[in-house]
This record gives sequence, structure tokens and C-alpha cells, in this order.
Amino acid sequence: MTMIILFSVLLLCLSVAVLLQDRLLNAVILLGVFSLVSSVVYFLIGAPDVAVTEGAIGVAFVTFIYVLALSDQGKLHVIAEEVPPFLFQEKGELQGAELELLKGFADEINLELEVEFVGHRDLTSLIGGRRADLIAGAYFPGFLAQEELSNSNGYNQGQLAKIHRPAREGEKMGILAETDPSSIDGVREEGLTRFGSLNDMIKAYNDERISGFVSDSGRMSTALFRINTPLREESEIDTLGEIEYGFAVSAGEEDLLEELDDYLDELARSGELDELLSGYFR
Amino acid sequence: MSANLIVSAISIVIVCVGVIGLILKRNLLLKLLSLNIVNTATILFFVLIVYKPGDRAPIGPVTGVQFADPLPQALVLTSIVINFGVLALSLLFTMVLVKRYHTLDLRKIEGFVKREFEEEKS
Amino acid sequence: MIALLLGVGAYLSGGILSLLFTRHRYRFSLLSWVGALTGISLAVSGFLDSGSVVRTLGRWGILGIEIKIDETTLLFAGLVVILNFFTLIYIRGSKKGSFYCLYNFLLASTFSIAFSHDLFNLYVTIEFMSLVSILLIGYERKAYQIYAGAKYLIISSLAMSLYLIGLGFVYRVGGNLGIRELARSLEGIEEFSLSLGLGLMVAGLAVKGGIFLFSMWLPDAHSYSATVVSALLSGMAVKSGLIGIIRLSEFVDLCQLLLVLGALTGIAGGVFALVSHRPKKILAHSTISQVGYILLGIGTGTPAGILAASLHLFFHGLFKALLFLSVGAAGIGGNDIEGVKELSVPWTSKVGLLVGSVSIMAIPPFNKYFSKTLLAEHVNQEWAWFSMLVIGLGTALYTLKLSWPLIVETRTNGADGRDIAVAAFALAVGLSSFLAWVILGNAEMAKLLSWHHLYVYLAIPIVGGLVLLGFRKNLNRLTAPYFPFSLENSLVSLFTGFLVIELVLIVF
Amino acid sequence: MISMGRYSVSLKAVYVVLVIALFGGLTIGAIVTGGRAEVSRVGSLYLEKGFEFPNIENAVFGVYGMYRFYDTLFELLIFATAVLGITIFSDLESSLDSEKSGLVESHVVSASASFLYPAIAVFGIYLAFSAHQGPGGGFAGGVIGGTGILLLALARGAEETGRKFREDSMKRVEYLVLFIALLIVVLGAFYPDTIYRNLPGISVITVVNISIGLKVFIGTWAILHFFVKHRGEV
Repeated sequence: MTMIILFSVLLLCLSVAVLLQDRLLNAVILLGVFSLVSSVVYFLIGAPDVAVTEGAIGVAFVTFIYVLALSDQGKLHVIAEEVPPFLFQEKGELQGAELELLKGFADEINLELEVEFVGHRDLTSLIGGRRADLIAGAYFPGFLAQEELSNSNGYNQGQLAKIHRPAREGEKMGILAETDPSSIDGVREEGLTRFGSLNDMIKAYNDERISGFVSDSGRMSTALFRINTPLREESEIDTLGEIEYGFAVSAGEEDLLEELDDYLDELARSGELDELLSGYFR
Repeated sequence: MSANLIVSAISIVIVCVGVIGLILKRNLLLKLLSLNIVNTATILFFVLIVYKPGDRAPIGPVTGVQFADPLPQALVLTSIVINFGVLALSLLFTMVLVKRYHTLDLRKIEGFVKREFEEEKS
Repeated sequence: MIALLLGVGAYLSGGILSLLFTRHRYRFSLLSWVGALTGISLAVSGFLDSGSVVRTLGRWGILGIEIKIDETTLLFAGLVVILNFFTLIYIRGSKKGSFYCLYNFLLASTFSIAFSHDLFNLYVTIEFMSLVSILLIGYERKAYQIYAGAKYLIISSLAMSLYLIGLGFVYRVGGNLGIRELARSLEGIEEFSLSLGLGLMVAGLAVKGGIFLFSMWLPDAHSYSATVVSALLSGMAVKSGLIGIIRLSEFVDLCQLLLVLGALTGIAGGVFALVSHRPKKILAHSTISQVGYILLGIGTGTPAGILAASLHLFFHGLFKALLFLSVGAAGIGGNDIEGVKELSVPWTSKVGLLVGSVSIMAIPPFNKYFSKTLLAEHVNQEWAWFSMLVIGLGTALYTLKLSWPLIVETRTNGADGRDIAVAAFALAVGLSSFLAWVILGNAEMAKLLSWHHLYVYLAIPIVGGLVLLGFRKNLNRLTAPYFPFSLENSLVSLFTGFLVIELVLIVF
Repeated sequence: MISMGRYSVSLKAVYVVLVIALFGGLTIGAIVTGGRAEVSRVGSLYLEKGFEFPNIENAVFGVYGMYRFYDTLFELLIFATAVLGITIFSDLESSLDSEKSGLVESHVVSASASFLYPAIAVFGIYLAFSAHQGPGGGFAGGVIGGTGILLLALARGAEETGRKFREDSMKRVEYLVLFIALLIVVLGAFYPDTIYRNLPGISVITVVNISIGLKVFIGTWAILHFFVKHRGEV
């Protein structure tokens, strides 16, 4: 008789344990154990029919269905614009400072990292369409429209620079498509042309189509290096302000953002961050 | 306070734990798990309610032995299958919802559903 | 017993055959309707010569499942057969084979609920019905339908678990499952565990029966699903919980509880119907408020009161299905009520809407008038009679708000084949008031048509019309809040409702 | 929100826990104070009457297989509806590119499947057939047989097993069984003694066992096949 009481107390603890799990797979396994113990209790109180049926359906079938249905949800979907040395692909293999950062973060919350390179325009639509969890690739607050996103803490400093022909400043400026001009002072809405990528913007500037453009330092160095035509001789560069490179998460994901911020702070405190950055940005 | 009253009381506590989990958990799949707990615990309660200590399985024509009451056991076989049916269909619907909205958080799903119904009808 | 087996057997075999041989699905469904018709007519003839009878299935004495044939059974089974005929003509082979299978399974389960007089058989048939209606709600795979189906499934599964716990208590004290045996063995027993068990069972059935605090899933499920499905669910499937409550009230005194629940459901359903904007949503909420009438009928506790409740249950099934079909046929189920002006509505839907709204407002020659006045005569408590008036006013208000723009302010255009079914249904609903005359007989009808009742029940629609004209502008500004109908809040209100039931059971 | 130190608990959570605790307290109070029926209990009657029929030793089978077979018919229908729901939605496009998440390829499973599956199948059939003598029943036996096929699917790949146990051709058998159950209900309602006691040749009990076992076996495999095809989507 005391066996039955012991088993039912075990059942109670199991039911509470199922609800406290945060990983779904653990919760499903515990539910299987819960059904198994209840099947044993049925046997003890003289109901073998119910014990066999609960064992066959409750333990085996239900657990199979749940485990089959559960996706190996453990994937962290990252979308990014390819910006060496932050995050880029060379000879088919991912490299970059942000890659190390994200890989460490994914291991921390035991998920599997999956990076996908997309064009500048469909960054926001992908996050809006909830296909991805995180935006990377030299992202800084103001780089994309803000209402769907929430930004993480910065991990690397950079400057926002405005490059323009002397004395004809502010006539026809160019900025990247999704940037909202309100976050950049000194740039007025009218007369702005928006470009799909930095390379087209620099080409347009060189063939005089626009009189100047705004870009951040990280992207400028790589874009110039890649299209290896120097800027026009007499262009002036005046820095608009400091920016913090970081990551962006879709608006609703507070807990993911919190974990990311804790991870970045802890990395900065332990000094690994500076050592990592110095490796990539000498 | 014989043992079977204590065990029935514990099965009711498990029902309460399952219902609290069902209401407060935001993840739709965890809601289904707690619904499964509630159903299993109700079945346990239904079989236990008529259990007298020392009951033997109602099998074998030997008379004069204290047999357990066969009726709740037969009824419970049916409700185990019913709970399985409910679970399989709700898992199917959850898969369709996740395929459409990519999230298991019920509050977000409810927001999307309301907005989508208005968009389609207006 | 033959009637039950014939009807259920016909529907089940019709469903299975239309699934296996999808080419002849319409023919098989018609055949199963004919089978059910013969079943119900056998039951009626059996009832006429031997009155209401309780038998067990399979001649096992008290070991078998009890079934009972009385007025409630016949009226509900008759409703099932009539709705089956008109909805079958309405869809007429336009759906896939599996739809017909689910359609016939739903009819089989409701037909069997009408006859069942055994508490566990009720549980199994109601669960079967909810599983089938889940698949019907989510059949067109639109995301909001799937969500409404999932919400209904979770809430009704939890409710039937509560029912099972209550059944455990009742079985422990009563020792039997058949209601006639239970009435005998629970003769003078007054126990807390018995009243709690019954409270749990009433809570479980209330979720299925569309009572306000319990079935918050109903507006979403009935307004998002396809036309025929919402017509069947509102007209017929909601009644299964009420049939269960009628069966429970045979062996225990639930009068005070049902009066309180009836008044609460009627008024709250009416208020929510007034503030919602889409025709199908208004009709779904009006189903909840009409359930209030039926509960008041059962709450009288007298056999005549239960007859009035079953009659009202029958008539409500008819005109609510008619309203859903006519709104669905016009294809305006989901549009906003204000934006309907430039739409065009086929004349058949307008006729259906006219007959439906006139009978829902209980205007004399139509069917609901007789069941409502019969109810008014038997309601013994003063405040219950007054709450009936308030519910009547609410009904008049939201019906005029729904049907006035749809009938008057929209252009009418021709009707294609499908809408003729709606017109034929409207005719049948109009004629169904003769059934009341057949059941009640001349003397009773004359009493019902007496001047005292007439001027009360004519005044209500007129007052409703005037109130609506005055407040129409700011009435349209109000919108129904969505939060009470989300999954978590409906579960919370389910348990709050259970505590209300326990409070009333303990206090009275 | 009420914040106590680190935990901020929403008002709704407190209200929910309170209501459910009240519900639990009331029910436990009813358990403890409740009386037990002394009047004629149907349960004891099932025990006495159940064993009078030839070769029925399991009283529980007597209840759900003979006296209350109408409930078991509805139970079969509920299982058939679940399977029907799954087959209706089976043409959902599976978001599974076959090479990405293959089933487990461990050699242990594929090696042991060939001799484990027959053992599972025999156990399932034993449970289904001996429902009236010992514990078990059509449902348990059918489910065990069905999950045995899942083991085969894990070992030999879902597509190949899917072709071997084609569930849509088996669907006709599944619904034929429903007809048999319906027939038994109708016959049992009018001539209970003839078919359960002295029916020459085959005994109705084995027909009941076979039909339930077979139906659940096919239904289980149909459901599992769906979830294998659409794995990893929640």
C-alpha cells in the first residue's frame, strides 16, 4: 500500500518537473516517464488492462509522436550582409570576427549556428517574416528601420563618415536603401537617392551622379579595397559621429536579446573581446 | 484516512498542477503537454476513486476473492484512446500553425490571427 | 432502440461509404438521410402509442446502456434530420469526400446524443462530436480556422476531463451510470461530494452547451468556420451540452443554478452580440444568448418547462441555421456591418434573413413566439421572468442591427441554384410553427395567443427598433474586446464559472 | 505586475493559482468526506454476470466487449476520426529536404530491427487475441504492432517501409472493420444470447478482438507514417 503512495508522490514531482523544463525535448521525455509511472500505479491497484493500454498508448505512442514532431529546434538562424572582415565567406568557408562571437554565443545557449548571406534590402523583410532570429554583418543602430528590431549592446566602435565633393555639400546625397535618414544629422530627406549596396553608391559618387554619400568606416575600408578604384581626388571626409557595431534581434524576442547582451558583457569583461577584435581589426 | 483517499487526493493535485501549467505556459507545445498531464491524472483519479485496498485484478473465474470493480477500468480504456485522439489532432494543428507563423508563443499567434482575419475580410 | 440503431447506423455507413467511394458521396449521404428519417419516424410512432420509455441497449437488464425516448429526444433528433436535409441540399456534392464523411459522423454523434440516457455514453458521444467538429472547423486550412479549432479542442478536452472527475464522484456515491438507476439509488442522499460531482459535470457540459462564462471558444469557432459548418455547429452541436444538462436535471434539482446561469448567459450573450461588427460574429454571440432561454426553461424544473425548453431548442436550431446559411450564401459572413451598403445580396438570402430575424424576435405567427410564451408561463420566479424580457429586448436590438442593413440597405440580385435551398429552408422554418400547434393542441395555443401575451411580445421588437434608431451611430463605435476570448482567459473564466456553480449549489 | 524581490508575478498568475487551488481544495474535500455506494453497484453485478459466459475470464473485457459494446464502437470511431484528420492533412507539403534530417542511421537499430520486429508483432497479436482471457485488448495490441512498424521505418528508412505497408490501400480494410463493429452492435442489441453464447463455429469474441486489433494497427501506422514524413516541424 505504501508503494502506491510513494509512486503517486513521484508522479506529482514528475508533473511539476515537466512544467519547469525550458528545453522541449526534456519535457517530452519526462512526460513519457510520467505515463510509465502511472502505468505502474495502475498495475499495483489491480487494473492490468489499463496498465497495458496506458503503457502502449500513453508511454510509447505519445512520446514517439512528440519526439518525431519536435524539430531539432536547436538552430540559431543568422542573416547578414557579407562585410569582410566582420562576416564573410572565403573559398566556401565562413570567416570573420562576428563568426567567432556568434559561434561562442550559440554554444552558450546550446543551439547550432546557421548563417545566411542576404542582400541589404531584404534584411528587414526576413526578420519581419520571422524566418531568422538575428541580424549580423557590421550592423549598427540606425543602419536599418527600427520599429521591427531591438538592438543589442555594441562590441566594436566605428565612425559614421560623410564623404562629399568640396563646397557642393548637401546637394544630392546617397545613402543605403534601408537606413532611416532621421538618425543621421546633417542629411536632409529631400534629394536623397537610396542605393541597394555600397559598391553602387561609390561608383555613382565617382561618376559624379551624386555629390556625396554617408557610410560607416567598417564598410568603407572593405568596399574601397574590393573595387580597388580610389575615391575621387578632392573629396572631403568629415566624421558625423561614433557608432557601435552590434547585432539586431526581432522586436518580440526579449529573452534572446537578454542572453546575447549578457554574453557580450561577459566577453568584454573577460578581455576575450579585445583580443578577438585586435586579431581582425589591426 | 486509508491509502486510496490519499492517492486520489494526490491525483487531484496533479490535475491542478497540469491546469496551472496549461493556463500560464505561453509555449503552445508545453500547453499540450500539460493538457496530457491533466487527462492522464483524471484517468488515474477515475480508476482510484472506487479502489479498495487489497483489490485483485478482475481476471479469472475464482470467486470469493475481493475483485477490483471492472466498470471504471473498461470506461477508462475508452478515455485513454479519446485523450490520444485529442492529442494527435492538436499536435497536427500546432504543426500547421507553426508552419504558418514560425512561432510557438500563443500570444504572438493570437495577434497574427486577429490581424490576418481583419485583413482578409476588409 | 431500433430507431437509434437505424439512425446511427445509417449515418455511420453513409459517412464511411462516402469516404471510400467519393464519386457517389452525395448519393450515399442522401441514402443515410432516408435511413435516419425512417428511424425518427419509427421513434415517433413508438412514442405516440407508448409515451416516453426507458430501455437498455441489448436487453442486458441494468448492465446495458440506457436509452430513453421522450419529447426532448424526438425534438432534437427531428432537428438533426431536418438540418441534415437542408444543409445537404445546400452543399450538394460541392465538397470533397472526406467532408461528407465528417458531416455524416457529426450527424451520427448528435443523433446518438439525443437518445442516450447513460452518463458515460454521453461523455463518449460528446467527445466524438467535438473531435469531428474540430476537423470540420479547420477543414479549409485557413490559419484563423486552425487556431479556432485548436482553441476549441483544448478547452473541450479539459472540460470533458472535469466531467469525468465529476462522474467519478457520482459513480462512487450512486453506484450506477444509467440515469434511471441513479435516480433510484440517489433517492435521499444529500452529500457534499455528490453536489461537487454534479457541479463538475454541469461545468463540463456547460462548456459544450454554449453558456457564457464557459464557452468563450464559441464566437471564434462559429464565426471563422465555413457556412455549412457554422450552421450545423450553432444549430445542432451546441445543443448536445444542453441535452446533457436536461438529463442531469432529471435526477437532481438544479433549478436555482440553471436560472442564474440562464439569466447570465442570455444577457451577456446579447451584450456581446450588440457590440460585435461582423454578421457571423453577431450570430455566434446570439447563439449564446438564446441558450439563456433554454436554461431558463430547464430551470423551471416542471415537465412542462422542460417541454418548452426542448421546443425552444428545436426552433432555435432551425432559425439559427437558416440565418447562418443565408448570411453565408450571400458571402458577407465576415464583412463589417457598416461596409455592407455597396454589396449586393441575392433575394433568397434576404428572404432567409427576413424569416430568421422575424422568428428570432418571437413575432407572433412565427415559431419562437410559442415556445417563448410557453416558457414565460412556466417560469415561476419573478426575476427570471424579468430577465427573459431583457434578453428579448437584447435579441430584438442585435437582430435589427444585423438584418436591417443587410435587407434594406443593400441591392438585391438574382439567386443561383445553391440559394434555392436557402429559400426552401426559410419556407420550412416559417411552417414549423404548425408543429407547435400539433404538439401543444388547441387549448394551449389559444392561451398562448391571448391578448395578455400578444401585446408584451409585440412591444419588445418595436421598443428595440426605436432604441436602435436613436443610438445607432454611437452603437457602431463600440467594439467587442478580444481579450476574454483568448485561450488562456477562456480557461480562467471556465474555472471562475465552476466556482460560481459551486457557490450557487452550496448557498441554495 | 507585483514584484517580490527578483520575481515579478503578473496579477493574472496569482488569480489563476488562487482559483485552481480553491478548485483542488473543494475536490479533495469531496474525496475525503464522500461516502461509498452500498446500494446495488453495477460493478459487482458485472463481476457475477460477467463470468457466466463461456471462456470469458476477463471481466473488464465483458464490460467493454459485450455489455457496453456501443461505447467501444464510438471509441473505434474516435480513433478512426483521428486517423481521418491525419490523412486529410497528409498532403501538407513536407518541409523536409530528404538529405538534411535523415532518421537515425545507427547500425544497432538497423541490425536489431530484423529480429525485434517479429517479437513485437507476436506480442501485439497475443495481446489482441487474448483480450478476453488476460489483460491487454485490441487497442494495446494494435498500438504495439503499429509502433513495431515504426522500428522498421527507423531501420530501413521511412520511404521503403511506407511502400511496404501502404496505408491507403489498407484504408479499405480499416473501414471494413468499422462495418463489422457496427454489425456486431446491431446484432448484439437484438440477439445478445445467441451471438455471445451459442453461436456455432466462430465465436463473436474473437471477431471483436481481431477487428479492434487490426483497425488500431493500421490507424497507428498511418499516424506514425504522417509524423515521420513531417518530422521536425514544431
